[in-house]
Amino acid sequence: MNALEVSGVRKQFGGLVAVDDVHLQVRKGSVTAVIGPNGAGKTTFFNLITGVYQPDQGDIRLEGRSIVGLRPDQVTMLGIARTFQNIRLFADLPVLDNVLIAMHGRLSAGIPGILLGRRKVRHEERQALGEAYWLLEYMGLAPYANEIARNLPYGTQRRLEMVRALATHPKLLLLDEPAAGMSPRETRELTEMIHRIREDFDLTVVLIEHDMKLVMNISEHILVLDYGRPIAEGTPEEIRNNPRVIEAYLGRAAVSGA
Amino acid sequence: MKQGMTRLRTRLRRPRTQAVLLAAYTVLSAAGLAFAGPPIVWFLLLLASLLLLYYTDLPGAVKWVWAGVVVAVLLPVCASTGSSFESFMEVATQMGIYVAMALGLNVVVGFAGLLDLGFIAFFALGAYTYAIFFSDQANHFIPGHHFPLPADLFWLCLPAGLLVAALFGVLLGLPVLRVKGDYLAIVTLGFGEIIRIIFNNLDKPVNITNGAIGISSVEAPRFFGVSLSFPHQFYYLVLALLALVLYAVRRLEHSRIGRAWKAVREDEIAAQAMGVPLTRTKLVAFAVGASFSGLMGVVFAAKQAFIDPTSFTMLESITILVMVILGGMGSLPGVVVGACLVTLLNIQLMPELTNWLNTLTTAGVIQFPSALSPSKMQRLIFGIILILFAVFRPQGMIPSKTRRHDPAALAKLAAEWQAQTGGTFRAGVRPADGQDATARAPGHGAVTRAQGQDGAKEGATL
Amino acid sequence: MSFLVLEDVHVYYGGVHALKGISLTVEEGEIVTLIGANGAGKTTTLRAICAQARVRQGRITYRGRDITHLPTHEVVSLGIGHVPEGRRIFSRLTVKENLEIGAFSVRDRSLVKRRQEQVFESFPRLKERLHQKAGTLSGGEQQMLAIGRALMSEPALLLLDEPSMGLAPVVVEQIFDILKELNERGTTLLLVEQNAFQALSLARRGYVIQNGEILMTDHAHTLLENEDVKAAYLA
Amino acid sequence: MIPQLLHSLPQVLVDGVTLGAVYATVALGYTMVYGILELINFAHGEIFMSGAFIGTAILIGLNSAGWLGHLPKLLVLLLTLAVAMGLTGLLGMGIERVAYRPLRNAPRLIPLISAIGVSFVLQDVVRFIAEWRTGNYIVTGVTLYGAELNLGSLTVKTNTLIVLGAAVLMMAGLDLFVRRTRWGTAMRAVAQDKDTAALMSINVNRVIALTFFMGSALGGATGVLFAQQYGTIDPYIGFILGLKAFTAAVLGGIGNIRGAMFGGFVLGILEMFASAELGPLTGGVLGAEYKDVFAFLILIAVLLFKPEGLFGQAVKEKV
Amino acid sequence: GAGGGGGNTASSGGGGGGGGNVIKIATQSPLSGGSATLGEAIKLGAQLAVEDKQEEFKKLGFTLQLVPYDDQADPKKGVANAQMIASDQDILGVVGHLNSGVAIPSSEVYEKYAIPMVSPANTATQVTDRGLKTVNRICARDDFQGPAGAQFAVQTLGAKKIFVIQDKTAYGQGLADAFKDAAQKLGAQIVGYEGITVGEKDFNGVLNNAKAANPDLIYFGGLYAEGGLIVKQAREKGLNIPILGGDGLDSSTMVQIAGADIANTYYTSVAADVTKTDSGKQWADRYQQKFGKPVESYSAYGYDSAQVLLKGIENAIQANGGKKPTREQVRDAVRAIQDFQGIVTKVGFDDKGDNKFANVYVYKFDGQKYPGTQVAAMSKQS
Ligand SMILES: Nc1ncnc2c1ncn2[C@@H]1O[C@H](COP(=O)(O)OP(=O)(O)OP(=O)(O)O)[C@@H](O)[C@H]1O
Ligand SMILES: Nc1ncnc2c1ncn2[C@@H]1O[C@H](COP(=O)(O)OP(=O)(O)OP(=O)(O)O)[C@@H](O)[C@H]1O
Ligand SMILES: [Mg+2]
Ligand SMILES: [Mg+2]
Repeated sequence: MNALEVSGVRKQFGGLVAVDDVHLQVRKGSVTAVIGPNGAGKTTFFNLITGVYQPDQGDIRLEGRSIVGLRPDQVTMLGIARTFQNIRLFADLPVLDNVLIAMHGRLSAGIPGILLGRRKVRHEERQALGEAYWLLEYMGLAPYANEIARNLPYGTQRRLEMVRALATHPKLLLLDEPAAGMSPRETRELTEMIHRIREDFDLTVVLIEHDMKLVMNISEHILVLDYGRPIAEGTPEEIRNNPRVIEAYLGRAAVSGA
Repeated sequence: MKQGMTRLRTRLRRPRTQAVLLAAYTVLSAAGLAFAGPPIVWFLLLLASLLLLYYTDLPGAVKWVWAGVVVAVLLPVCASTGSSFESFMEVATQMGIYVAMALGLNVVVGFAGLLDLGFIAFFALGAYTYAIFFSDQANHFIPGHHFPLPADLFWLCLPAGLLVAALFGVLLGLPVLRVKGDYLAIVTLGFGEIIRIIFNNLDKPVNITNGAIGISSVEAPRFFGVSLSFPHQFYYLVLALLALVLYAVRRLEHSRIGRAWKAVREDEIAAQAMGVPLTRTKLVAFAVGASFSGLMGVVFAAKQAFIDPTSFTMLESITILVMVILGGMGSLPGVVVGACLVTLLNIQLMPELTNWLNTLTTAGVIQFPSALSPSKMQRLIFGIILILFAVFRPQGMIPSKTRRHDPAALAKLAAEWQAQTGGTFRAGVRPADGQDATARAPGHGAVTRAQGQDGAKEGATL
Repeated sequence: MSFLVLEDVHVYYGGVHALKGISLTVEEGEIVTLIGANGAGKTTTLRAICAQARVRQGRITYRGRDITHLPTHEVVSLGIGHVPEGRRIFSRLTVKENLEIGAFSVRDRSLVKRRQEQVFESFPRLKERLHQKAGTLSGGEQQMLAIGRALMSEPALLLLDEPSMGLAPVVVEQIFDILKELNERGTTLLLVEQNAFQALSLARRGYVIQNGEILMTDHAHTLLENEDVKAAYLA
Repeated sequence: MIPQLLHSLPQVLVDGVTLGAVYATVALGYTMVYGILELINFAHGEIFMSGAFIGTAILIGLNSAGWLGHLPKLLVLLLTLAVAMGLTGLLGMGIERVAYRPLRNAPRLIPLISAIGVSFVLQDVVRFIAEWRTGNYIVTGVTLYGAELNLGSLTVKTNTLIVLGAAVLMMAGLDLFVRRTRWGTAMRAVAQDKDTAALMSINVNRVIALTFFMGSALGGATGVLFAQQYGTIDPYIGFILGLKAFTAAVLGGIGNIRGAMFGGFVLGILEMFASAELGPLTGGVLGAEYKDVFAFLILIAVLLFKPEGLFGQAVKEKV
Repeated sequence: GAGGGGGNTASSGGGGGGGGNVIKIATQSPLSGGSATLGEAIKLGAQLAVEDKQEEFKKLGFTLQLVPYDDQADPKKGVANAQMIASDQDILGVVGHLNSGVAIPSSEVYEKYAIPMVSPANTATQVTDRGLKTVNRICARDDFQGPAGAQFAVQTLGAKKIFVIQDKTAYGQGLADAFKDAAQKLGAQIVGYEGITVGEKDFNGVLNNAKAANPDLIYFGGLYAEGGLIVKQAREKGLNIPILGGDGLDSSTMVQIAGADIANTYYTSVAADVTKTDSGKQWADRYQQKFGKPVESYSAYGYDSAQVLLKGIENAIQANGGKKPTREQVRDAVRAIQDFQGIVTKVGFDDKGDNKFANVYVYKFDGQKYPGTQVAAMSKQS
């Protein structure tokens, strides 16, 4: 079964069609990349999937269920988590709280329970703390648990975004330029990490990236957008050699370099 | 010399030493309040002991009990020897009322980041709830002569005021939360004014609030047969309610809901993406904040025995906001101190100061032209104090601190969690897998170590 | 006399000692690159030059003039352009207004027009988006705008903080071409890049910065060959 | 009822537009400062009030010196306006320097506190001065253009025309300035990102000072016109009026200059309409006392459908 | 002991103990904020009274002092101040307040500590209707002043269609309501009843409404700051009908604000024209000289209230054999006063604390001068 099926979505901003008739089938457990020139509509595509924007046309299905019309928090609860192109952490809160917040929807404590300090609530809270810290350990962020998020180095902040996304227990993880601002070495580590979390947590991953090394290494399937429209789709090999993609996006050097 | 200083400093850092010193200070100021004059100075010194208490390194529980003893026993008992007893109790009662309201507003502004300039409306709702039904006012629109309700029902009216305010918090929130940031400020300001104007005019077509004339002869509440009429009685009532409010805010702050408020404050879009429902979270903040205010409104009406709309002007909303910001947004001790300080300034220190200047003037020590008579300078002085505070203490008096978790305890919880779930949230993944994965983790000893322990523990559980 | 000199520059963020005595020189007409891991202090170095981070100790001279304690706008008007990290375009202004602001110190309207045309030559995409609010541009378009905006003042020294971040490979290539061209026309460049390979290929000299200190400095091609550098930054 | 309503409508409109012009020009000051510092400058109402007092003081001074009769009225008015604008402009700059600039990197709401402090201080200082000079803080000034024109059933004070004319001129001038000049664009850039604006060789402090100067001068000028229109002023006029003007700014879309103007006029007319017609329309159940409720309800309704105000652009944050 | 009445703060006895031979009286009125002029006038009036009486008290062996409190027209401040007053055992009475909304809750405190209050300005009926032993006032109640105004409007001025405006405060509304009811009883038609907002300056809206209703008299319940502007703006609209108000308009500032438009404006007041008697004129001059500002009606009320209070204290001292009396004694002595001749009004309290002699005089502004000329007088008995 496909984890995600996007059929014919379109989004227009005023006169500008940012996403135009895009179809995509994402196989469960796969890593799919969406690439394309700047302004091609990749981020907008993610925003459509996560409910930040509503599509003007088309349908989006998560494991067969249509998620069009849902609010972002509802989409998240159904199992889609994301990171942002421009990091959006809760910058003034500690790292641990950043992760705990992502568990909000899975916890159930209500005001009466909290005020009365019910056993169930206390237990739930301990569990949440445990899981949050475990996730931080998992990503090597445990030493930062009490740090204020804004004081972390850039690359670390990106990793924290991933932890936060994982904490929502997603089925589908959307990563928007996870390697931006990372050194080649960090990018390599990131590649490994994506592989690992996909296996450990049984995830399906869709990512946007301009770092071709990362994209070609990691993805099984690539969708290329230009001016909102899909111009190519296929395996890394096919995409790398697609003249349209080379012209619009990769450039000569990338071909020779990669 | 220098060494002596450092030794002193390390000694001062020891909780035991701190406790002894603080106890000495507290006893001294309490004794001063009881036996020496002028009482106001000692009263302030005794209150200051609570501030010192906050800065000691004593364990949390000890601090709470200590503070409880000071405010519930020491302060009233020592003040009761002087003639100003009830006056202090009145001031302290009003302080308590404002502290509770400031704590409520802090939930809305400090935690959830929603600027509310009409907060006093909820206070008004609570106050009118009591005043209307515990005077003969309700007879004007409810047939039969059922009112005033028996004063023993006062304690029932407390939750009623709380609920009414919370309900209005939600009703207001529903439409209003569509707007953001400073637009919200003006909309809530408008709401506050609307409520006040309506209360000011609801004497026709049906006389519900008695309009601008206000509702007088409000029954004094009765509590287990004791009629409350003196400030010290209200002081204990307010103290008890305040303890409840503080408890509730503390609990909520570090819960799922408190975290959601802060998430919304920091970044709405990210909060939503993390599964936090925006509207519901904000509504809860509004309702919780409003409910404290409504609760205190009931007490206020009972204490004043008279209510009219002039007590609920926008200036009041702003005053409460000043308390929150001045104290330190989002910081409970800060808000408490801010509310106490502003109330003290307003109703105790400023009048005392101007009275003192006045005495000097009448005694001919200093001369003011009549236009500059000191009794008219309250606002000016208050204004200057606000500016100075803002400029020199921009984070608030006690800025909010983030709660630090002990990493060791966290690691233990994490281990427990792993033991229970197998270290992943997908069913069917082998624990060994998780362990393997972490061994490859980019960083680290800590992780591998924790993991190792988990493995052992897991073996045990299995 | 060197063009730009930093001597023992220290910068603190609150309690964090971010720069622990950075010294570096840039000669007129050079391309110099700063490389280093995340959080090493590259951005802070550039910010210190433009007086956006307070220098607590040390000295910065530009064309022989001490600029350590000048306010930002005066530093910049001496002919230093800065493409800040994270683009920082004015999102509520249109693309056109962003470019005009870039030429704030230029009073001659026709000159502004001409420079605008030059920018469009480098980045035709910007011309297409001329009247769009900059905040709604895509990430890459915003980066182009940030560079274009800095070029509007025709700076003698251009500080670039990760100009290739988030850009499509074609555009990255383009940008490096443009940087080269700029340099050939006489602009001195101080370039911070994660993409160390490309940066070192372009630059004449490079500095490796780590934990707020200069770890090593050498000719770019030497650094490219250096095993440590290769291992740490070139992957 | 309807004919009666129609009959009085023109007069209501004229009065509403006059009040609206005052709101609009004061709203401009809020909007400018808000636009640039994202700060609700609560002291702006008091700057308006100071302008009213300065203008009145000048006129009273000229009058008691016996010059008023000898100079052309228009000259006197322009002179008074110029002096009052200069002084309130400087006052605004001074306030910015003392109470806001030190707080530029402080948490967002802190300047609100110093703003409230400043407005208390200004209220009392003006009151002290007024009381000390005249023995009464409610001051009635000299009206230059007190004549009335009767146009059919309409009565219009000559001064009303002056208020309207001056308001429109000031607003148009400001709009042009902000849209068409380098400094205007600089203001908008500074409003968004001060650090980056500085990188564009913009002197941020100077731009902010200029903004305060202009906003405050406009407020001061409006104060003078207000004193002319209504004759009597006191140190507390700034508070209520400031609040209304701020509401108007929000109605139009805060930070947006044309929005502030439009919002001001709309609010003035709405209020005047409500206080004149609400009673008759509801058969006396609701009356003029509900005019603010009416105005705020409309504000809330507008914001519900257009949360960024009538003219504000929906700057949807790009994710 | 002093202050023991009803309170539980048993403390030093009267006479020689405690504060020794200092006697203080307090004023409570707004000294800052929008209605500070009025509050100030009360304070200054009381101050003058205290100074006048100082010698006399010295002879009795007491130092007399005035303690002014600023209630900021805020009930909470009023109550807190009242507690402070209660805790100062030397304070034997209060002159105040300006606002009924502050007087009512504050007097609940006075009652507990038996501190007599003499109000110069609170006209609301509930102030005394609650039957508190400590609460007295020398001014007229709304339900006397309002009807008196109505009688004058309908019977003397012959008004048939009346438009009522009030300022939506306890004072303005109380007065306007009382006027309205009485006028209707007298056969006049109320063609409009509107409220305005205190502190605003533009009342054109309400006046447009008034103009459309075509009345032959406007009644305004409120204070001069708004009243003056209403008169002025009404005239600008061509509404040249008589405008009538209550003692809130009884101020020189009213004339300043309205200027030449003041003609055909009337107000009712419980104060007789001070300047009509020689002693009154003298007093007014003294006041003017001392404080550098003209006498306001509230200054005279303030003066008279303080005088009444001091008279009560004197009586109590005598009854106590020359020793410092307790608050209860003063309270009862004040209430017992039956025919005190003040500077503007004669004072004698009935069992509720209302002034039996509170006459109502009607004044007309003749030209731009204050006070207006008295055109009618009505006594309570009528
Ligand atoms: N809210 C919006 N309003 C108007 N236009 C928008 C909005 N969001 C995106 N756009 C436009 O839609 C187009 C696609 O933007 P998008 O951010 O999806 O690009 P992208 O493919 O993610 O580019 P990049 O790789 O540079 O991040 C851009 O031209 C952008 O200007
Ligand atoms: N505003 C700030 N407050 C506190 N610490 C900061 C702040 N900005 C930067 N730092 C710290 O200063 C150090 C240097 O940061 P800087 O941004 O200069 O690094 P960088 O080399 O540019 O890294 P990157 O490659 O991630 O952009 C880092 O440790 C960072 O955490
Ligand atoms: Mg993107
Ligand atoms: Mg950087």
